[in-house]
Amino acid sequence: MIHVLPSIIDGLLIGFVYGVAAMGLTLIWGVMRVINLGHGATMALGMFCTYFLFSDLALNPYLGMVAVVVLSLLFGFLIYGVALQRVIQSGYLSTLLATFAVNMIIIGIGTAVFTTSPRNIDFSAGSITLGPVILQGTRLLAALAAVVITGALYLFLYFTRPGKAIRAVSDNRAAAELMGIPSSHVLALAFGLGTMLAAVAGGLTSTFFPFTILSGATYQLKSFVICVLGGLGNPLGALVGGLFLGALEGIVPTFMPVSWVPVVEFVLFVLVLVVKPTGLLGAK
Amino acid sequence: MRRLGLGLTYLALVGLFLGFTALPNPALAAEKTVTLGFTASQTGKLNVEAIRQINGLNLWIEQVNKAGGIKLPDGTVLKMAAKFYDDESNKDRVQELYTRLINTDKADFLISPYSSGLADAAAVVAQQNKRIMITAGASSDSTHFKGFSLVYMTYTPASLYLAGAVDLLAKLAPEAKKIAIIHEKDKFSTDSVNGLRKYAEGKGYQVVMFEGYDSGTTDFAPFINKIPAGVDAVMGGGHFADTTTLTRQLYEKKVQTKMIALLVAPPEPKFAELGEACISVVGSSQWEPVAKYSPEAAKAEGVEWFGPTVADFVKEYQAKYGKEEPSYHSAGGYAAGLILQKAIEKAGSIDTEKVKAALDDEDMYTFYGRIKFDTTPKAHGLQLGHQMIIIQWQKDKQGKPEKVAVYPPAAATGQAMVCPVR
Amino acid sequence: MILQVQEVSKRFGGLQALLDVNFELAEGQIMGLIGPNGAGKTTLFNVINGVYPPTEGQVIFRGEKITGLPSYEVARRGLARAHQVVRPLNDLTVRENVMVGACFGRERHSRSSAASLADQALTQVGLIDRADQFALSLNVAQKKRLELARALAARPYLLLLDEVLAGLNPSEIAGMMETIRTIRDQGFTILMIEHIMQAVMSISDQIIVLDYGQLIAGGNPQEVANNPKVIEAYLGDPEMTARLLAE
Amino acid sequence: MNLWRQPGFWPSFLLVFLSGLVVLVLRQDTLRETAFTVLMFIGLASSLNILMGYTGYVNFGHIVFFGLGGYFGFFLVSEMGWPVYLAALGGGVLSSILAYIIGAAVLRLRGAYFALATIGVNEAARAFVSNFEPFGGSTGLYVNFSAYDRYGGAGQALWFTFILLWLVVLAVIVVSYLVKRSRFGLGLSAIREDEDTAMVMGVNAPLDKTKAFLISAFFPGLIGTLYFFKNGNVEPDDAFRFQMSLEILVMVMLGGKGLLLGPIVGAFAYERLRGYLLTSVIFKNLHLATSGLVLLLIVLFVPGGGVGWLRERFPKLRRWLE
Repeated sequence: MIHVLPSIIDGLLIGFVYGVAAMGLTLIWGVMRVINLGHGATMALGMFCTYFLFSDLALNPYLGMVAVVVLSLLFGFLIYGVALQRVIQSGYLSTLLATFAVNMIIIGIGTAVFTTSPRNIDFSAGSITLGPVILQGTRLLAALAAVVITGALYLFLYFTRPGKAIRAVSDNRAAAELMGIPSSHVLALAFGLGTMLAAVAGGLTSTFFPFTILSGATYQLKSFVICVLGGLGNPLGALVGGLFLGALEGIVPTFMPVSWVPVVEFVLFVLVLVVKPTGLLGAK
Repeated sequence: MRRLGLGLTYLALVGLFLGFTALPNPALAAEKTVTLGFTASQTGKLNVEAIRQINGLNLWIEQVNKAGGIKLPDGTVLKMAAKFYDDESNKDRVQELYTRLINTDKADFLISPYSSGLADAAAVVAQQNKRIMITAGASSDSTHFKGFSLVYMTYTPASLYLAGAVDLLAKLAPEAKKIAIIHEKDKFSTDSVNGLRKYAEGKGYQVVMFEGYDSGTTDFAPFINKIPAGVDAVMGGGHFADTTTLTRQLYEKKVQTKMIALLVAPPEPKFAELGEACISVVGSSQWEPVAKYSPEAAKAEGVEWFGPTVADFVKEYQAKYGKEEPSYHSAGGYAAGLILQKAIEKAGSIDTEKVKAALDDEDMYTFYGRIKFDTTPKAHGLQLGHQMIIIQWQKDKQGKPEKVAVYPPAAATGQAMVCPVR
Repeated sequence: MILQVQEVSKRFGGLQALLDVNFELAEGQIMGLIGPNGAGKTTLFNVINGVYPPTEGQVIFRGEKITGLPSYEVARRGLARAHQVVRPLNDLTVRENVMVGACFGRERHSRSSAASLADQALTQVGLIDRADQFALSLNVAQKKRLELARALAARPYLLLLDEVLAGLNPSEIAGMMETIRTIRDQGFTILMIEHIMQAVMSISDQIIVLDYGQLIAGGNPQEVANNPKVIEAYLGDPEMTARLLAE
Repeated sequence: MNLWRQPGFWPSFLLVFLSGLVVLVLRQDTLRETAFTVLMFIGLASSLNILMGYTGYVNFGHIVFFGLGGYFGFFLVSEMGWPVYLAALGGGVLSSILAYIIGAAVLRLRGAYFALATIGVNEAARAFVSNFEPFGGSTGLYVNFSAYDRYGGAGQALWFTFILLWLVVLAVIVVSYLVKRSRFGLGLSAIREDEDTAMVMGVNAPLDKTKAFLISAFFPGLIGTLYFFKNGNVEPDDAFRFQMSLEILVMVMLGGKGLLLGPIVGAFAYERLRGYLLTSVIFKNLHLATSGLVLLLIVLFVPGGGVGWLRERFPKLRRWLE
C-alpha cells in the first residue's frame, strides 16, 4: 500500500487541471444552459497553441498561457457570434448540435492541418522527491497555475461588474434581463470565459502529456463527469469535482485494475445525475 | 458480377496467350497490370508506422517494375500497380475500402493495413471475397485462428515478440525473478503480453503486475505508481505513441528496475528523441539494418535465398526516402511484396488458388529473414520461419543514444547492459 | 359527494402553502374557489389532481381515496383540468390536442373515436374552424378555449377550471360563461378558480374562500359575500361587495 | 388500421423497399456494402427517432444498444453457435431488457440532464465491456470463418445478412409508423410537448416513455448483431463509438425529427455526403469540417430538417410527408 500516497498526489495534481476545464463547461452551462460539445476540441486548440508558441517562438509554456488566454477569449466570442447567438433561445437540442458542429469543424480542420501524429512539448521542470513521492515539476506547476486561474476567476466573478452580471444571469436569467443587464453581451462573455478556461486547461495538459487534435475528447468526457459531481453550473463545485475525480483516479487503481476506473467514473456520474442532480456538494 | 469479371479476365488472358503464341515475334510479350490493393493510415493514430510500411512496399513495386516486371512462363509480363485509400486508422473504413478495392478496383492481391486490429478487419473481407492477403505490420496470432485460408503473415507472431527479452534477462541478471507487465489493450499488444506471460512463467519468473491501458492513454502515472518496489523488469507497451510516453514517464518517475523491455516503439529511430529516457530500454524488432541474413547463411541451412541483400535494401531505401534508415515496418512492407512475388513466379499465374498453393509451399530466406507459413487448418498462414531481433538503446561515444542489437548472439552487434540507476 | 377534501395540508420547505383545508363538493354543482393572490388556490388544485401529494390529509373522489396517486391516474378516474397558464401542445394540431384528452381521459377512447369526440368538444367551445391549425398559432382566448375543450373531451366527472376567464375581453368572457353553463347543464361538476368576481358570483352554486392557505369561508355566493372575514381578507370594502352582488 | 391506405406511410416504405430491391437485383458487392451502411443508419436513426422525435427525449447513447445488443447477439453466434437470425433477435431482446433497466433510472431526468446521463451510460458500458472477460475484454470476440458455412459460404452469408438487415429496417419503418399513428404515439407527442400537462391529461408518462425507450432500443440490438456478424468480429471501441451516436442524431436532425421520412432522408443524405466528401479530391482532407459546416447551417437556418422544411414550404404535401 506504499503506492497509495504517490497515486493520490498525482491524481490531485491532475485534478486541478481537470477542474479548470470543467469550470469552463459548467460556467457555460450555468449562464447559457448550453452543453458545449466543442469543449474538448477547444482544449486541443489550447494544446496546439501552447505547442507552437513553445516550439516556434521558444516561449516558455507558462508565459505562452497569457497569449492562449487572449486568443481563446476572442475565439469564444467568435463561436458564440457565429454558431450560438441565433439558436440560444431554441432549446438545448439546437445548441448541443451547434456546438457539436463547431467541434466537427475544429477537429476536421485540425486533422487536415496538424495531422494526428502525437506532439510533445519537450519542456521539463525537473522533479521533486519527497520520501516515496516523486512529483513531476510540470504537473506541480500546472496545478499551481490552475489555482491561480481559479483565484482570478473568483475575483472576476465576485468583484467586477461584468462578473457580477454573469453570476446574476446564471442565478436567474429572466430576472436579470428585467433588471437591464445586457444579456447577450453577458452570454458572449460567459462563452468566451468558458472557452478560455478550456484552452488554458488544454495548454497546461500539453506540458506533460503528448497530444493530438483528438485528445480533447477524453478530457471533455471527464469534464462532464466533474461538472455533474460538483453540480452543474457551479464553478467552485467544478474545481472540487476535479479534485475528487483526480483523487478517485489515484485511489481506485490501488485496489482494482486501472482499466476499471472509467467504469467507476461513469457509473458514479449516472448515479449522481439520477439521485442527486444538484451534485455531491449541491443542496437537495 | 465478380465471378463474371474473373471469368472474362480469364478468357481475355487465354485469348491473349493463344494470340501471342501464334505470333512469330516472341518479343511482343503480353503485359498485364497486377493491382495490389491496400489501405494505409495516412491520418489517425497509427500513421507513423503505416507510412513506413507503405514506403517499403512502394520501393518493392518500383524495383519490380524497373526490372521489367514479373515474367510468367507463358511470356506474360506482370507489372505491379498500387491502389490505395486512407483508412484513417478506422476499422469501418477498412472494411468498406477493402470491399471497394476488391469489387470496384478489381485488386488482384491485397496487402493488409498497418496494425493487427485493422489487418484483422481487412482479413475478414479478403477471405469473404476470396482474395489473397499478405499481412504486413500485423502480428496478432489470433487473426490466424479464425479459419482463414488466404491470409499470410509477414511478421513473427505477437506471442513471440518479447520471448527473446526474457531470455536476455536470464542472461543479464540471473537473480531476476519479478516482472511487471503494463500493456496496451489492443489485439496485438494483448496477444503479445499473453504470450510473454506464458513464456516468462514457463521460465520460472513471477509476473507481479499485469495491467492493461486503453489505446490513446497519455497518463501512465496510475500504472507506474502501481509497479511494486523491487521489480526486476518492466515489460509491455503497445504502439509507438503510447509506448514512447510510457518510457518517458517511467524515466520521470525514476522507476528502478533491471530491464525495461517494450513493444514496437524502441526499434524506431524516432525513439532516440527521448534522450536520456530511452537509455537501456530494450525492444524487439522484426528486422534491423544490422541483421546478418545472407545468401551464404541461407545456403548453409539449405534454404533458398530470394530478393536483395540487406545492404542493397538499406541502400536503395535510403536513396529513395532520404537519410533515415529503414525500420522493420519498411522492411515488412517490402518483404510482403517479396513473398507475393516469389509465389506468383512459382505459380506462374495470378490465379488465387495457384498462388495460394505456392504460398503454402514457400520456404525461403530474404534480407528480412526466413519466411515459412503454418499450413495447418488451425493456424493457417501464421509465420513460422521468421525470428525477432532484440535491440537496446545505449550511449555512443558522444553520449548520444544509439541502437545496438544485443540478442540473439548470432545477430548481436554489442553487449547488453542493465538499466542504470535513475 | 363527488369530491371530499379532508384536512389537507401542503408544505414546501418552510412555506406552509395549505393548512387543514376541508370541503365537499356535491355532484352537478359549480363551486367557485376564490382568494387573494398567493392564497394557495392553484396549489390546492395541484394536490387534488395529483401533481404533488399533500403533506397531510386526504382527497376522496367519488368515494375513492386518490391521495398521492400520480396525476395520470387521477385523470383516468374522471378528473380533468384546464390550466391557468395555457399549456397547449404546440406542435400538435388543435384537434390532436383535444384528442389527447379523449384518448387518455376517463373513457380512454381509441384514436378514431377520439377524433369525433374532439370535434364535438371543439364545436362546443367554438373552435372547430381551427381544428387543423397548429396549437401554436392560436391567440390567448382561443388557447383558453382549447384548454377547456381538452378537459371536456376527457368526459370527466369533475372539471377543475383554473382562471379560464383571465385575460379575456368582456365579450369573450360572456361567451365563455355561456359555454361553462352549458357544460354544467350537461351534468359535469365544476370546481373553478376565478378572479373575476362578478362572473364567479353569478355562476357558482357554492363558493369557498382560501386565504394564506386556510379555508376562511364557504357557502352560497350571498353568504360568502357577506362574510366579514372574506370581506376583510379579500373583498376589502363591504360597499364594493354590495355593489358587486347587486350587479 | 389499414397501412396500405395511408399516404404518409408509402413514401418511406417504398424508398427503403425499392433501394433494397435494386441492390438484390443488381447483385454487386460494392453496392451491397454501401447499401448496408446506409440501411444500417436508416434503421438506427429511425429507431432513435421513436424516442427522440416522438417522445422528445434526446438520447446521446443510442449506440449503447447497438453495442450491447450487438455484443450479446454476436456472443450467441460465436460462442453458442446460434444461427444469426435468432441471435439477432436475442440481441434485440437483450437491448430492450437493458433499456428497461437503464430507463428506470435515467428516464426520470429531463432535457439536457437526460442527454448527459445517456452519454455517461454509453461510456460506462464501453468501459465495462472492455473489461468483461466473457465478451473477450478489450480485444472483443470473433467468429471462426467456418461459421459462415451454414449459410453457403462467406459470400452467401453476406447477402443473407444484407437481406436480414433490409427486413429489419422495413420493420423499423412499419413499427415507427404504427407507433406514430396510434393512441400510444399521440401520448408520446403529448409527453414531448409538455410532460406535466400530458400527465394531467391522463397520459401515463413514466410507462409510455419507458415503452418508447424499449421499442427504440430493440432495433439497434438487432442491427448491431447483423453488423458485427458481417464484420466477423466485435470490439468495444467499434461497438460504443460516441461519434457514431452523434452522427445518428445528426441524421435525425438533418431529415427532420418526429417525422417518419425524416431519419430516412437524413441518414441517406448524411451517408452519401460523407461518401462523396471522402472520395472527392478537394474535400478529402476536409470532409469532417465540411460535414460540420453543413450541420451548423442546418441547425441555424433549417431547424426542422429537410423534410420538415418541405412540409412547411408545401403544406399540400404534408399528408405524404409524415
